[in-house]
Amino acid sequence: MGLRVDNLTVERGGLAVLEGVSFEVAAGEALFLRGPNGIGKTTLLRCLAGLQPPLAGEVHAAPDSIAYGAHSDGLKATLSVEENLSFWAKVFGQGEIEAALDAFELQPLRRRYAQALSAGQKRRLGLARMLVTGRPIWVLDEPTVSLDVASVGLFADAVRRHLDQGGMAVIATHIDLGFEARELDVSAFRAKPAAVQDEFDEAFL
Amino acid sequence: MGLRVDNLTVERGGLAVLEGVSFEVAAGEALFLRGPNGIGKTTLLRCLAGLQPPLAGEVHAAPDSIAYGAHSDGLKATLSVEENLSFWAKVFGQGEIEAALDAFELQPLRRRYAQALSAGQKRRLGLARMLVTGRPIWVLDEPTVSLDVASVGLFADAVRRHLDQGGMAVIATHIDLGFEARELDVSAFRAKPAAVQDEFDEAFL
Amino acid sequence: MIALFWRDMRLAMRAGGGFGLGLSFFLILTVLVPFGVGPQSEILSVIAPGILWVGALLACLLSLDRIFALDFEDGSLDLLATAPIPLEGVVAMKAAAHWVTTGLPLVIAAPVLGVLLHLEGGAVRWLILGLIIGTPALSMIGAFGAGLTVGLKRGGLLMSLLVLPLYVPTLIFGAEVVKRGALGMEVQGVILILSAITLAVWALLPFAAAAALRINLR
Amino acid sequence: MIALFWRDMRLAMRAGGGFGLGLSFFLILTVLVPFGVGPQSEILSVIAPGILWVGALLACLLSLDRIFALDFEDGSLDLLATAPIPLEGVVAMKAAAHWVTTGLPLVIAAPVLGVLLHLEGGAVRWLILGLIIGTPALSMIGAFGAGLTVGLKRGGLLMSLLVLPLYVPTLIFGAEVVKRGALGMEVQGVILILSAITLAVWALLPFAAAAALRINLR
Amino acid sequence: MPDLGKYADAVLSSYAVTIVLLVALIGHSVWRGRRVRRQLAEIQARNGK
Amino acid sequence: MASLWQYANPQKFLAVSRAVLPFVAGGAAICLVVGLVWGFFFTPDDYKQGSTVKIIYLHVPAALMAINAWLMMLVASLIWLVRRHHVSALAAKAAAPIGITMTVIALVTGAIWGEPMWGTYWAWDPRLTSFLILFLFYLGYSALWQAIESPDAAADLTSVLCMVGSVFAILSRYAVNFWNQGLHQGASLSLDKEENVSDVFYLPLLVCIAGFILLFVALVLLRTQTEIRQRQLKALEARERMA
Ligand code: HEM
Ligand SMILES: Nc1ncnc2c1ncn2[C@@H]1O[C@H](COP(=O)(O)OP(=O)(O)OP(=O)(O)O)[C@@H](O)[C@H]1O
Ligand SMILES: Nc1ncnc2c1ncn2[C@@H]1O[C@H](COP(=O)(O)OP(=O)(O)OP(=O)(O)O)[C@@H](O)[C@H]1O
Ligand SMILES: [Mg+2]
Ligand SMILES: [Mg+2]
Repeated sequence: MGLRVDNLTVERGGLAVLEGVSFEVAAGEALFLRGPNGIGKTTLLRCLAGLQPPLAGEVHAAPDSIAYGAHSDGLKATLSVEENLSFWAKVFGQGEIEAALDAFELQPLRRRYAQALSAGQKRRLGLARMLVTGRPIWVLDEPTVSLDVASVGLFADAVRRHLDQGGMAVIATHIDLGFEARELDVSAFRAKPAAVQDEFDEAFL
Repeated sequence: MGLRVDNLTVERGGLAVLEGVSFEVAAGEALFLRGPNGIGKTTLLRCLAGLQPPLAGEVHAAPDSIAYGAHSDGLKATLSVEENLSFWAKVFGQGEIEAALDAFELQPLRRRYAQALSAGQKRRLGLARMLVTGRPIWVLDEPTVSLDVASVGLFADAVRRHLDQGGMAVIATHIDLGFEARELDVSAFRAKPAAVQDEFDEAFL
Repeated sequence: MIALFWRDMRLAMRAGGGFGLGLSFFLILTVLVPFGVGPQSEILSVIAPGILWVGALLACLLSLDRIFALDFEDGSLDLLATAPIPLEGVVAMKAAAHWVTTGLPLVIAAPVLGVLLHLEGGAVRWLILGLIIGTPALSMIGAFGAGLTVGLKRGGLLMSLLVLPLYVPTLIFGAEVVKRGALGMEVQGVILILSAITLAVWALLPFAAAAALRINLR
Repeated sequence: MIALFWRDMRLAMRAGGGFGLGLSFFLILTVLVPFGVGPQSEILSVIAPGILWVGALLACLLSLDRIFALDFEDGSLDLLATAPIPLEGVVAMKAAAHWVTTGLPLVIAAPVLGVLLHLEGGAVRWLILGLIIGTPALSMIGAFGAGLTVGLKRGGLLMSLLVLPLYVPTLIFGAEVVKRGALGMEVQGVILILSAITLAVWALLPFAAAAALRINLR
Repeated sequence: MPDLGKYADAVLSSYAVTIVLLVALIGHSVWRGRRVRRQLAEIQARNGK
Repeated sequence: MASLWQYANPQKFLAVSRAVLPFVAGGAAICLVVGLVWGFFFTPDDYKQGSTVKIIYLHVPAALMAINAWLMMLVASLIWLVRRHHVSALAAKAAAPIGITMTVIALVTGAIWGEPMWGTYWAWDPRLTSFLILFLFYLGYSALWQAIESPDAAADLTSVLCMVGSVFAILSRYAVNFWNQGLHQGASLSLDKEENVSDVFYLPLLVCIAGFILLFVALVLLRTQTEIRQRQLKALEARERMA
């Protein structure tokens, strides 16, 4: 089963930012979300991940099938790379972290505390987390921030392998990720300024 | 007067990461620092900014001439864009924030709280801060993270204007910034593993 | 879920000390009170149960405000909320880890602190019993308060404000146990009430706290 | 530098409350103590000065631990350290802003709280005077402790451990002022000592705190 | 054994506590010293020094 | 002319301290055994305090060393801050646990002594109270050492804390005196012969004090060696990781 978004309206700070967003992602497919700063990509992704309810419309996906990777990596500075990763593996009921460490070349850093990583190394660890979730749909917000070219390559490989295994990915990005996928420019869905936020306010307007 | 770095050795976590770094930046010039993740760009920039002492070598620059822009923007979530910016303007003894707001198209957001900005808008505010420091040497760590193409353009314009007025910039980046400048790949200066951290350990090793 | 408990424990330890810090905080508080109040042992022994209980409460406050805040700031909380464990479980585990690092040390240190405040020998037993039963409630109530204030920068003081009134029943019955114990009165009833409070708090507040967290994440 | 003071003040207000929070914290503490200790007014009036002073101290702790930590986490501290104001000035301004939001409200609320704890009428005057003179020292000592622990996650409890012993002299002399005032004894000497402590602390500790901050930023 | 009279408990327990604490301190110092020395020897051997 | 500072070189320090340590440790053992056996078995009971005087052979040396250990840490911290000799920072770190143990011994033996003498384990006597405060300072000092990753930053910060703490410790002592007058014994080792305890107790006490001092020195040497090696170990490990 894939991911289908029907006529979604999402709000931030009490204002609709995107409305009427519809798209579909089938197994083995990736979708890039494009659009200028502040258009509402992060908001849309948070809504897909279930962190905030949509104002209207629906997200169709199997329950517990979405893994979310945010702007911030959720790393604990005083835990080692290994500990950080295996914590998330346990939370998601997976045993194995070696494959994830290998995929992002974190083996040499595995005993390092997260606070002793460089920006790009932190990001790699944040991305390795996706591999230990064991979930089919990845929802990623600007995943390659701070990554050098080689690491972007590692990321592209990881996504490609995930797709080959029937996984899906929805990725918001401004820059080139080193692989091809369908693109969706969300500026097309920008909410009209008149859009009202809920029935309560509607009663006034 | 420009910026000259002589044979600098910088350490992180008690280990030399880069050694023998030398370069010079003249008025009106920019320098891009390149190098893979974890090579030591951030460490080098922090040392230039005076936040950590070098293990060896020297940084020659006029006192109080360097403005540092870090990975994180140092924004206060509960202050508005305007308040954040004019705080830094006052700290650096400048009165005027309009030019900076204009340069990064922040005028429409000026009364917004920083916590209600998108990632790219936050970043733009972080960069606008450089304009209100009034300092000639900008030391920037991956300034265009999260920025869309249009905003990268704004940034490039701002740097170009700064250089035209005799300013300088040292910028660590992995991606294209939309303008040309001399590049320095710091991987050439990677510290040899045998490099000792300080005289104390030297006594043993 | 157990993984979460151990992670929190490990984080508490890493920050340097873990149990040790909790212990030292109580020690310091018990030392400070006589400085303010004066050294007369008659007065000290009267106020000892109350002071020790207020100390337990404050130690909770000092440590709990960051329990969700740190996870919120570094983004872990978003990720936990999308993980396949119920948010209620997250709250319960975090409260449990908090109790082990804050409430438990107090229970252990209570006899020594009792001596410093000239608590009568017989009352120490009741102090310990009361603390074992009552402090888990403090941790859970604190977790609820922390959940309510998690999005706010500098939520610390506001949280104290919300949480302290909720602590009142536990405090009253907890101190009452010691007082009655010291006077040789019947304590069973009070202990039952105290246990009931703790059980009810652990049964219900995780849901409230999780709801608060969900709203704050939105 | 003044800009920094106002920024900190504004941040304190924005977080919801500012002065109000400080006030309510004391209010709640003063309410809790009788719950723990019991309602007898003779005992309360004896311990009142001590409790109010200990409350001042704890309010400092609850609020100060984040003063540098927040700025550290969001990167402002790096930027402040490279700004053209001396780090000593930054420390002093932050401590000043902290005093205004935490110490000052206590001074204002003291008369009311004194009544709640049955403090004798004559002693209130001395309580206020002592607090005005003494609490600035608490803010500055706290800033020093916060500077020492700024790099550490969950530095809160460790900070209490470092700071509370440093509070001892201020606490003792501060409570002594009230006690002597209540008994009609001579207080001038004690007040002089208290002022000397505060002045010395403000003259010297900014340097120590700035040094600690520089080391932690390294 | 001298006659300690009614204070035997006090005197003996002070001696006991002191000796236990001192032995613990000395034991810990020696144990940790040995351990670190051993680890150092290992790592130096590994690095061929 | 060799200066004293050459011992700040870790290798030099290791060599010298290794040579000296057995003698110091042996001296400590002899003094402690002689002093304690003498004191415990061969001194009479005090007419007032009964057999509890025997506690003095533990209590007083421990109390003295608790204070002196802090003084030593203060001096070592100053040396570190001024001349940045790593050995001295590490010596301060090494001394802290010893100081804590001594403080605990003084507190516990004092408390046990207090029960028969004053009828209570604890009283808020100024001497006792300032000792408790000293204990808190020790706790904070070691907690700070443990909480910080980078060794140099830890040395710097703990040194600053030690200096500020010392000033406040003295201030507290003064404040505490002001606050309450005590039950505790006056100084018995003063030069004024009138006040001193009688010779029967005095001589074994001196031997015990010597034993505690030597023990302290031996432990500081041993633990400083360990700290130096630990530091060396860390450096090598880090280098291995880099390679
Ligand atoms: C927990 C409680 C106690 C603590 C922390 C404590 C602490 C100290 C300290 C710091 C000294 C000072 C050493 C010096 O300045 O020369 C000392 C000495 C002494 N203490 Fe205690 N003490 C305690 C209880 C007692 C008790 C209960 C007694 C006996 C009744 C006692 C008897 C003495 C004597 C006889 C000395 C030697 C006085 C001298 O040589 O200066 N102490 N104690
Ligand atoms: N509390 C709020 N009140 C009003 N507007 C808000 C609030 N929070 C966010 N916004 C606005 O909502 C819009 C959507 O933000 P979002 O973070 O989703 O953008 P984005 O597409 O992810 O941008 P970026 O590429 O910069 O990350 C932005 O214009 C932002 O300014
Ligand atoms: N406490 C520490 N102990 C050991 N190594 C550390 C510590 N802190 C950082 N490092 C290492 O120092 C190196 C330099 O880090 P730095 O942040 O300067 O890299 P960078 O070039 O900025 O990388 P990026 O492009 O990822 O931002 C990294 O390899 C990092 O892992
Ligand atoms: Mg975004
Ligand atoms: Mg970097």
